Amino acid sequence: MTEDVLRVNDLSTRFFTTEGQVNAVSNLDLRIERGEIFGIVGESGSGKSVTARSVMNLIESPGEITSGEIWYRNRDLVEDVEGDYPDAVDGEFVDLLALSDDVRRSLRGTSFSMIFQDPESSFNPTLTVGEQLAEAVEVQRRASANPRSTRARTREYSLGNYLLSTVLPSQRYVSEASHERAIELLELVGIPDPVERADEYPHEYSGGMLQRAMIAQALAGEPDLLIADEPTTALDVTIQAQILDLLDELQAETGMTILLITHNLGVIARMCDQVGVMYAGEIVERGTLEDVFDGHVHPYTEGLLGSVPDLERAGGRLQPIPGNVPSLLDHEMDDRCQFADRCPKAMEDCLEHPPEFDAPGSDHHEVRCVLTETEYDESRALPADYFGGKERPTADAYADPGTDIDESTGPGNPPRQPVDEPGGDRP
Amino acid sequence: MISKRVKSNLKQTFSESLLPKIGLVLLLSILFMAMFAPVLATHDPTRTGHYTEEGAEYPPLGHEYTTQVAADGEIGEVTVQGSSEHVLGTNNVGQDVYSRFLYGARVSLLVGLLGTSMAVAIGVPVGLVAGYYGGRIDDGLMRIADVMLAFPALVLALALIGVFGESPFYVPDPIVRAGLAEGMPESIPIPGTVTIVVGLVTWVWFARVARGEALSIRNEEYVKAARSFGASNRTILLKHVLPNSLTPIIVLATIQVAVIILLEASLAYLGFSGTTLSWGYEIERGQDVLRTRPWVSMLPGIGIVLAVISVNLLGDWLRDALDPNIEGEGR
Amino acid sequence: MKGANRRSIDRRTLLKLTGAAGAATGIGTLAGCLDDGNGTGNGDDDGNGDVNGDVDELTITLSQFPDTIDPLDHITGDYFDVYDHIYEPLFDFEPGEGIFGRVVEDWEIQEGEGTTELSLRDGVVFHNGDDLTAEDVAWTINRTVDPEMGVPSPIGTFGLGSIEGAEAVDDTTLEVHYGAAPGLAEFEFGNYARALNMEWAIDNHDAENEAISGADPEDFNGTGPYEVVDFTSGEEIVLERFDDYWGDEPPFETVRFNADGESSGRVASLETEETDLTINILPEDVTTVQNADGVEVRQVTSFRNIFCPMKNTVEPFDSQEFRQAMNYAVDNEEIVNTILSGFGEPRGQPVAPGINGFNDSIEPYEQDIGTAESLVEESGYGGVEIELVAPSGRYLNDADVGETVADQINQLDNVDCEANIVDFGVVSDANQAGVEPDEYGDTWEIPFYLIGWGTITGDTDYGVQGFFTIPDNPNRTFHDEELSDAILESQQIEDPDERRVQLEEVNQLAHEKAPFVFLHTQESIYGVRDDIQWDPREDETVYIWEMER
Amino acid sequence: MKRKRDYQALDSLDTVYGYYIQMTLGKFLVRRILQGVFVIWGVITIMFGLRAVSPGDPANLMLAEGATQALVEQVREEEGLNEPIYVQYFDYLQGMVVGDFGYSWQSNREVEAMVIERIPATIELAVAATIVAIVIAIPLGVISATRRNQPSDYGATLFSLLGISTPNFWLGLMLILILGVWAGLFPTGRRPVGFGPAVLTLAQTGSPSDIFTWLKYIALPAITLGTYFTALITRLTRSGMVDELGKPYVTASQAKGLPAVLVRYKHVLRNTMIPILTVLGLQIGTLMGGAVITETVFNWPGLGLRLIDALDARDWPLMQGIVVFIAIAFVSINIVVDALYAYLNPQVSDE
Repeated sequence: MTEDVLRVNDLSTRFFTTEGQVNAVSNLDLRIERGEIFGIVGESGSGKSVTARSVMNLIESPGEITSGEIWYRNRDLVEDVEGDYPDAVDGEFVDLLALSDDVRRSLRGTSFSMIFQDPESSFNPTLTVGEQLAEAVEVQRRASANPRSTRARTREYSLGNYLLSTVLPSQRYVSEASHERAIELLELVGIPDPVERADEYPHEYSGGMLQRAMIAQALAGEPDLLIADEPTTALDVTIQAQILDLLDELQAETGMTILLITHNLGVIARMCDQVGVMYAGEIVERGTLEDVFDGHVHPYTEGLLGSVPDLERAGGRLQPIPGNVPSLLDHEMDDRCQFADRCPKAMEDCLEHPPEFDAPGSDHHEVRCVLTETEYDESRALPADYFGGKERPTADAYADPGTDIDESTGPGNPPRQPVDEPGGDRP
Repeated sequence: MISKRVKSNLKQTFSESLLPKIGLVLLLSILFMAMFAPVLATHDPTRTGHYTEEGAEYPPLGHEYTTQVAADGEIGEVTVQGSSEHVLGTNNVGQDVYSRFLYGARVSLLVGLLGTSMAVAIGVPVGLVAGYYGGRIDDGLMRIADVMLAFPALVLALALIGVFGESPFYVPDPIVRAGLAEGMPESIPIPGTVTIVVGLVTWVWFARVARGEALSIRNEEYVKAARSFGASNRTILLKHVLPNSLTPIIVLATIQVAVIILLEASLAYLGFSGTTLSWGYEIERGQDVLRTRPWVSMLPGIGIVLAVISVNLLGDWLRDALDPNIEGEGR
Repeated sequence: MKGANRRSIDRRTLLKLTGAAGAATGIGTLAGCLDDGNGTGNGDDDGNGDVNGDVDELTITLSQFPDTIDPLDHITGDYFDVYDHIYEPLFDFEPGEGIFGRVVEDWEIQEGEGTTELSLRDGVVFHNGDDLTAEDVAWTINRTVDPEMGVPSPIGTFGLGSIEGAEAVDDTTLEVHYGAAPGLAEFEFGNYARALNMEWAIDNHDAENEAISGADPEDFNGTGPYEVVDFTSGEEIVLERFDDYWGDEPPFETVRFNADGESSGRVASLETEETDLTINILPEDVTTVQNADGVEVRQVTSFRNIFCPMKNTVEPFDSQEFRQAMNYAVDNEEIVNTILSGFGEPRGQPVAPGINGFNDSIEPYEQDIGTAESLVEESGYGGVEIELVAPSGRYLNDADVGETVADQINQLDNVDCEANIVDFGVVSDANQAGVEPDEYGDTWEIPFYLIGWGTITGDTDYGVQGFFTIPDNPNRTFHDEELSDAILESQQIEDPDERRVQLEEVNQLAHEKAPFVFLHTQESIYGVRDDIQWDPREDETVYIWEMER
Repeated sequence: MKRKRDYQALDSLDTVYGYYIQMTLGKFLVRRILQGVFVIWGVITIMFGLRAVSPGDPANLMLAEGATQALVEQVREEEGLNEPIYVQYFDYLQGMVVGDFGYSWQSNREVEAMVIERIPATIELAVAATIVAIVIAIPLGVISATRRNQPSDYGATLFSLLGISTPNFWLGLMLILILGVWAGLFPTGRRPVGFGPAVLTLAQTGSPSDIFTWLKYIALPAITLGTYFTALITRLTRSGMVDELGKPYVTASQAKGLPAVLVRYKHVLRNTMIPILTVLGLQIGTLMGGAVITETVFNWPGLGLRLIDALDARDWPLMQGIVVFIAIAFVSINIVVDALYAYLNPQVSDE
């Protein structure tokens, strides 16, 4: 009975910054089945969040989706857009990238919704939590009131309406019913005293509570796909577990699909059915949880796993993999395996960009590494200093102190070459 | 205290954007103009009496205008032409508009720079001491600052000038002294009271910024460390607090130069300057003849706008480059 | 008290009068024609209704709006322009001709007694209906000259400087007492005597102790041909014909006064037909007026001289050669022709033509750089640096004149001169600071400044006494026994012809001793609707009853 | 260490509000009002001090120039000028407290009356200028921030750069020359009718002509005074919006499908305007300074023009009255702004 809810083909997202073109996501393929939890894991700056935002259509200038297709299965949507966008429809699927921004915007909240890493900054500090949840509910209510017109969903609310709403209570965007629903949602995610809490401001909530509220907000629209972008990173370990439990429960109850983005393998291990490992804007290995954890092929996956001492400890953080975080600047990228400069098993073959190989394990197990089909051969290994000054790690030496991985994420923050910070100067 | 990062930031923001380049070119041109005014000027800017044969002022070259003159109780009409001798015409007292434009730049820039220096000299020490020591000293300063803020700068300046009078002081002209120009005034008048007064009404901004910096720097680890080594407050203030507060002070100082140029012009316009060789005064003079001889007040106004724009552009650039914490371009 | 008062009094008159015709201060009071919501909408579209052919209304724009409503608490020309229509003068004064009866029908000098008897006309009534009595007039004169009574009046202290007091003899007769030659006293009360309603003023305004103040029409009560119907402080005053006026009906039913400190603003009002007559037009605005439809410029050489006093107790001005050199350095002719576009006459003595005692034979100093430079050398002050302080916005292009004078002096090889443009207040302080460093204030250190003086009584005494006499005159600007004695002598000469000759001598002496850099007599320039028949007066006063339409 | 600095406001919120954060709104306001009283006392004291050290004998100035020594003595006695300076100071302060600002030396009128009658004109001008600024600046700032690096953004940036760099007296003159004299569109000065009387006329007679007259006359002064603020608010709105748009909650709002209008105006603009509000509160002083100039250029009968008149005549009581009034206005407006800030920003007023 499983069916794909989302198919991403050959997706590339680029940022055109003053320093040059940043290839945040390159030729990415993805397939998410209804009702499953799909995890994407990778270091910071590997393009996880950009992938999520590409799906949500939240990429803003100077970013741009330069190629690819995002096929979304939704019969109602097919009916709605068939007339206007015949080319975008294929059976029960619609190619989101072929639709207008307005239509895509109308899918947010109702078809896709998203929860973010930092709940405290993801709420508007000057509006009550209840108000913000109610807004999300209202989006859904209006959408279902006009199920057949995506246009009406987005265009009915104008600046004029907004200005009127500041004077006339009857013109307010958020209705009383939506407020009530917001309280129900708060209750659903386990917030005590939801009636009172709804009238409080974000800074009056604890981090864990806010993350619950954010989950409630994401659920308001009963979306087909919930994207959780590092949902627990900013939280305490104990709270992390609670939030994951909550997500788990909700998923079990509603059977919704979740795209979970994290750099925490413990989270992946605990939550996911399918996993994609991202590196430098590409998915380098994907498959079922077992494929990736037990039958992994890519040295990068191995590095990630090897750097987690104890998978059972969900709070354990990724230990750094030696070497520099790859630059995603187009002019600094070679057409090769992007991991080769940090790979202990890099060979001459790696100087060509590898395709996705079918790997052993489940049907879905695919790996972007020559090792899938070729054994490592030391005679063809690249010399240690092949990629310039810094010494490449050898197969058994992972300990390289002094390398720090930038923990910040976000599409607006393309990774830069680390700059020397002279002491004594304050940022 | 200019680190590599700051330098590269300066360079980067400068090369990325057109605006700081325009600002720099403008400012350099005005500085050049001001510096070499005696060489570039065609006439002594204070020399009166350049009138046409009919006794009328010259319009700019290529223009003509008609005016009335009285003789023996009869009013007659004369039409006069511009002359290449006075390309931008002459003003109400028959002075060369172009030459005065050049000299006006000197007064604007000098008052801007000296007034800002004065404000820095008062405001920064007061602010640093208040912020560093905190407590009553700080409370006292903040209350004084509140009082100062309740005066519109212009109004306070007017009141102060009312008290101190408007004495110009005369600065020898180095270019003329060096023999590079002939027939030009040996010294130029700088509105002395105005310079002091603009410093007195704007120091409070520097005090506030310096205080804010000192307040946060005093809690820095390296200050604590220095204190634990037994460094005196004085040493800490001079060696740690001051150098580390410089960035915002420099940015503020740049922007204040623009503010003070405008303030000086406003005071001169209202007739409180002490020198007539000021763009602001020239605009006031031109106001009487706005309808018939608009050129008298147009050019100095453009001068003020360009000078202020150039400083503002550079200020914006410095702010963006030195102080990436505050919002601006990029990010 | 006459003697002491009188002298310093003239000092004050001097300063007040300097303001009389000056184009107000740099930034004058606002003019407006606020129409208190009675719906006539006197906007820019229809002006004040004059344009609609309403020939019975006149609007006059002054350069300064009266800031006090007590008719005795000022000595400012613009104020007289308004208040003379409400509180009419007792006499008609004709420049160059003398005084003629008005409210006073007849007057007689009581020889040797320092007294003149005035007989009032019958049937003169105040706007509130009270009859005018001799007691009103006597009380008003006493209130004017007695600083203890009511408000210390500049008109009294200075305009009526030699008048000691007055008393009513009967209902229509009063005696005025004075302490100088009758001719001089006649000039004074002929110009400055007015009548207030004693009972009204005391009952309503405690006028024996305070200035009359307020902002309502009822706060005005005179015998003039117009009464006040609307008053907006600082903006507008509206007068209407007084029905019970004793004399001829004045030419307009309604008269509005407003003010604008900028000549260009006054001209704009004239152009847009918001006003019918405006005073103190600058030469550069003459073109605009001439080019506008339906309005024209009218001008007359005034009694106002512009000059630069040099205090001879301060170096280098203690040298007569140096002072003369300054006069030779300046080209009066050029200043008049360029800065004033011809609206003035070069002058070489303290007073203007038409003034009693004006000396026809004195020519202005001709510019002569060579003579000037050698005189400076003779004085021993070669290479000196001086500063000329000039006001802005008080006289016709005063700052420009000052700057030009300074520059012309600066052209001498052996003198450096800079102009410093200041507020009129600074100049007037300098002018009253006296010649002794410690005598009067601390601004005596401005020894060289530009100022103007309107000899509006038409007599040389008024133009020289305050500047040059020594005894009891701490405000003098020049300390010279010979000149002082010559003036004092003239004050006691009763025979008019003899006195005139002595005054001409005073002017000659002043020319030679060069206490001033003599500049010019300026013209009064008015902008007027061309259908108004009216000739401007030399004494700068505007009388509506002299107009016709 | 992240410290926000805003050099346009020259004062960041942390220095102004840092030490209030721990207080409740009530306490906060009480403290603010006490500070306001202190500030006004400071202004009064400074003005008194300036008058005391200013050259020239007050009695002389009071009497018009050149009064006799006897008269001067008399006035000195009457006015208490022979008292020790501290007695004079306390008398003066006492007068101020009971609302007695003294009498104008020039016109003998009560200073309060002379101040009050000029307030409407200045308020009309300030409000008109503010309306001009807000109506133009906020949309311009929003457009500029949301279309960054596009022609409309460059246009807005250029405009705001010119706006904050142009001296308003010159701008006023150029407007007079171009729109008034050459194009003949607007009158070049004066205020023939006030807003109040104009509305009264409308109410009584139904004729809007006075309102039109008023509009026509206030147009150029309002533009002149408003330009700097338009430019400033455009700048602040743009940079504030850019900053705010980069915040995660914006993405979150978008992600939940909120219409762009709501994201932009209900969320972002609202949060942008809260700090701008305090900046504008501090700029009231600049507004008053600008009003002095603008009223001078356009002969607009407001407080500023009266201040210049008082200054020219060195009419100290009037000068002091006007300056103190301006200070009171400044302080009150800032207290209101602070209260508004606390009200709009839940983080400030909370424990």
